[in-house]
Amino acid sequence: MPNEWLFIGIFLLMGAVFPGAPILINSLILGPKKNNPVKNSTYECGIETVGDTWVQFKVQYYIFALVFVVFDVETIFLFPFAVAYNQVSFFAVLEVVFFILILAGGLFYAWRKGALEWA
Amino acid sequence: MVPLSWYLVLAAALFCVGLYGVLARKNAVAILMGIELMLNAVNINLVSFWHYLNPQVMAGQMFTIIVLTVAASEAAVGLALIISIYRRRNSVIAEDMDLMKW
Amino acid sequence: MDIGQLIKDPLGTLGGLLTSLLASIGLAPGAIGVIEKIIGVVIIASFALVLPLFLIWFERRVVARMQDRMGPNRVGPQGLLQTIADALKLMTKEDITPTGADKLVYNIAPILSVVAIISMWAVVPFASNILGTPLNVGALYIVGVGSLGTLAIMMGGWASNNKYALLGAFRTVAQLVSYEAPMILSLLVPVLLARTMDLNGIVQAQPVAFIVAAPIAALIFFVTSVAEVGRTPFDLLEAESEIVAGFHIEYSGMKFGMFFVAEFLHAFTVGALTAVLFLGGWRGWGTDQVPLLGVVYFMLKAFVGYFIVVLMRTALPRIRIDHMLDLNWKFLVPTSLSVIVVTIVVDKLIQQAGITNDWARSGLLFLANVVLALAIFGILRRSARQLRAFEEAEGSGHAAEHEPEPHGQPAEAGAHAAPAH
Amino acid sequence: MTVTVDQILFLLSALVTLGAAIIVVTARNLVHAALALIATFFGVAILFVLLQAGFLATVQVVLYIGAIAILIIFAIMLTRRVMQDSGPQTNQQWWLAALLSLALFAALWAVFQQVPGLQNVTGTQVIPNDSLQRLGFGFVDPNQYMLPFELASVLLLIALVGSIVIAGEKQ
Repeated sequence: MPNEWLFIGIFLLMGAVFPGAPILINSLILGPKKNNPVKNSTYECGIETVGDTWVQFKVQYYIFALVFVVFDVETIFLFPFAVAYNQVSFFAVLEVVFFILILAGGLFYAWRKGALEWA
Repeated sequence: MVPLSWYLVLAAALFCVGLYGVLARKNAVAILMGIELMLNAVNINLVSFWHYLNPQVMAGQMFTIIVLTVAASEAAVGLALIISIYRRRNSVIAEDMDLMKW
Repeated sequence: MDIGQLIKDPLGTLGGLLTSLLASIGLAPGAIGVIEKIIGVVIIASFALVLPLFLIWFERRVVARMQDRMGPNRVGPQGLLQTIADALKLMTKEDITPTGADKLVYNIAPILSVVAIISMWAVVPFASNILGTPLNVGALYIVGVGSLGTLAIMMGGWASNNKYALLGAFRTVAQLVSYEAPMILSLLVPVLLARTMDLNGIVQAQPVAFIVAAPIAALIFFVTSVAEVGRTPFDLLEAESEIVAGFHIEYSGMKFGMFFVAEFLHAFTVGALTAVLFLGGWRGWGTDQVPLLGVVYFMLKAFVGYFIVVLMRTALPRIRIDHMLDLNWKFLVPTSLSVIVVTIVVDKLIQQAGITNDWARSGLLFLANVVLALAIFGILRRSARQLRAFEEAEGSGHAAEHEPEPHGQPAEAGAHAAPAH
Repeated sequence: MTVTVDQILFLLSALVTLGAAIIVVTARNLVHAALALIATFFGVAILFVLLQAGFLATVQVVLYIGAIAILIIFAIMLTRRVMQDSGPQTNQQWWLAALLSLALFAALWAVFQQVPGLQNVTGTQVIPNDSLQRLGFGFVDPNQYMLPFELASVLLLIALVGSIVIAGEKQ
């Protein structure tokens, strides 16, 4: 396994230890532990919470995530191309422009269709 | 060194777990998650064959990226279908979607 | 040991010293490598975690000055120790877990949010030979660990079992996910110009800082990164007047503190990444002789970026959610797509024409950017005119039906939006 | 037989991947299943790193964890009451499904035993340093993968248009 990734792996592990330690010190050693049902109840504007934690979400949230996923995948294709940019021909550049234009068409369709409106 | 067969066995196991999820789960979203597991198993296979057999040819990685694209498209359309059905029939249970049955 | 050698290559010299020291104890070379990596990780990670202590003080002072106040000035010289006092206070607070919360997810979320930001520093080059690790996919790695932060917010909001938290988390994720699209696209431009994803390689490819060759991409990257942090004007996730505090409403004590630390560190990381990608990172006068100077240049550039983020926070009001999404999908994404198209075509033409001078190449790309910017302004002006004509024709009859404009409206966001039916 | 560091790392990440995958298909709470799915994706990313496909590992994190998992969680929240999931999450044929999966695994195992010399394939191949450049070049080279590359964009366009039509319809 390459060395750089070993470093990243150690970094992720240590990155979890560093913020974890103060949290543990706080909750196990220094912090007071005086629970009562009212303190532990979920926050509301002063009255008791009614019903379960379920809010009817707009389908809009999903649409935005969807358009994002499509553009994310597109960019994944472009990153290796950017690295290989020196070796590719002008024809290849036109191919990539075509690739981007097809997806820009998708964005334009979503826009016209009103899928990008919040309200 | 890790031999190729270890990766293949792992991918086979992951695929079977995903298959179980697809066949046994009631919730349509959970079925979709099972499909994602199966696609990941395929990706493990592709990348390990690339690594062990001929790393000079990038076909394995190339295929993996195409599989990722398909997975993303499939998740997008599949979940859109599930949301649409939920809004019409108020259910995400796969067995309830039986309009085409007679 | 030679002092000159130490100044020239501090990491290599000290590393070599350490290696020989550990080898003399009789450790295997593999174990030595791992130990050295752990030491490096601890140094970078603790630097990244101590930094917010200073940043929070700095930001409070700057914000206070902008608002004609004094800011914290009691604890220590100029109030420098204020943050440490605050941290100590947070340490002694009670740690409350709300009833019905999903314990495991609830506790992982604050840690994950810090991990996501700290891990970005693993690939940031401080100087030509002082950096965590030269990862050949560095730029994409930044995006990847950044998306872990989105996940942390989602987990925290869901696990709290609170309506406000869930609502805030959803808004946040919608915002972060939306702004990630133009961020990745604009990140592609420096990668294109440098032909590498390694951040140190990107810095080395900037004899002329990329902000000259790609000003639009730099601007988009900066704005979208600020939106990713969730700072004012993009602080819809916290929107205290609407959803109380958003996803971290149920968190107390150090767990809340960790979300706080993550936000401030992220704000500085935005400055650092902008410095690396567009401002030439550690490049500066005399870094060839004394690479250590690069750290100074890099930190200065990063601080300029951070200072602008702080000024934006004080000066701008919160943007409305539909404007925020319009700005993203109808302006930033199309613009960054066209920047990529222009950059790949023009840069290839420059390469085919055989122009190798850095300044000539940057100048030509700059010209292309100017032309693109003029075209975009033209389109914006035309659609703004159409919108005004549409509103005048429509608005005279039933003006009362129109939503009132929010005060301090972000003009550029709404102006070009196509009229909704 | 000595166990090398590589093998330990492989076994650990395989354990994470498979364990999380089993949680995905058995968890009663769908959000837990989605979070376990993310853990599976992460495990697969570690496996990609072990296979020296660093780019794919990063892509796995960016795309699967950063995008597809978020999409799935959104869909769960849109279609389901959040905190509790009542009743069994499996249908009546779950034992049949389990049997079938085990049978498939056994069959694959048997196939692996049949392949001669599979045990001896170890990573002796040299991984090229410029694999990223090769990949990027292959994408746009007409003699290599230009067609899949352009088809991918068409596929994405169709997925985008289709899901907007399906999900965005007014009730």
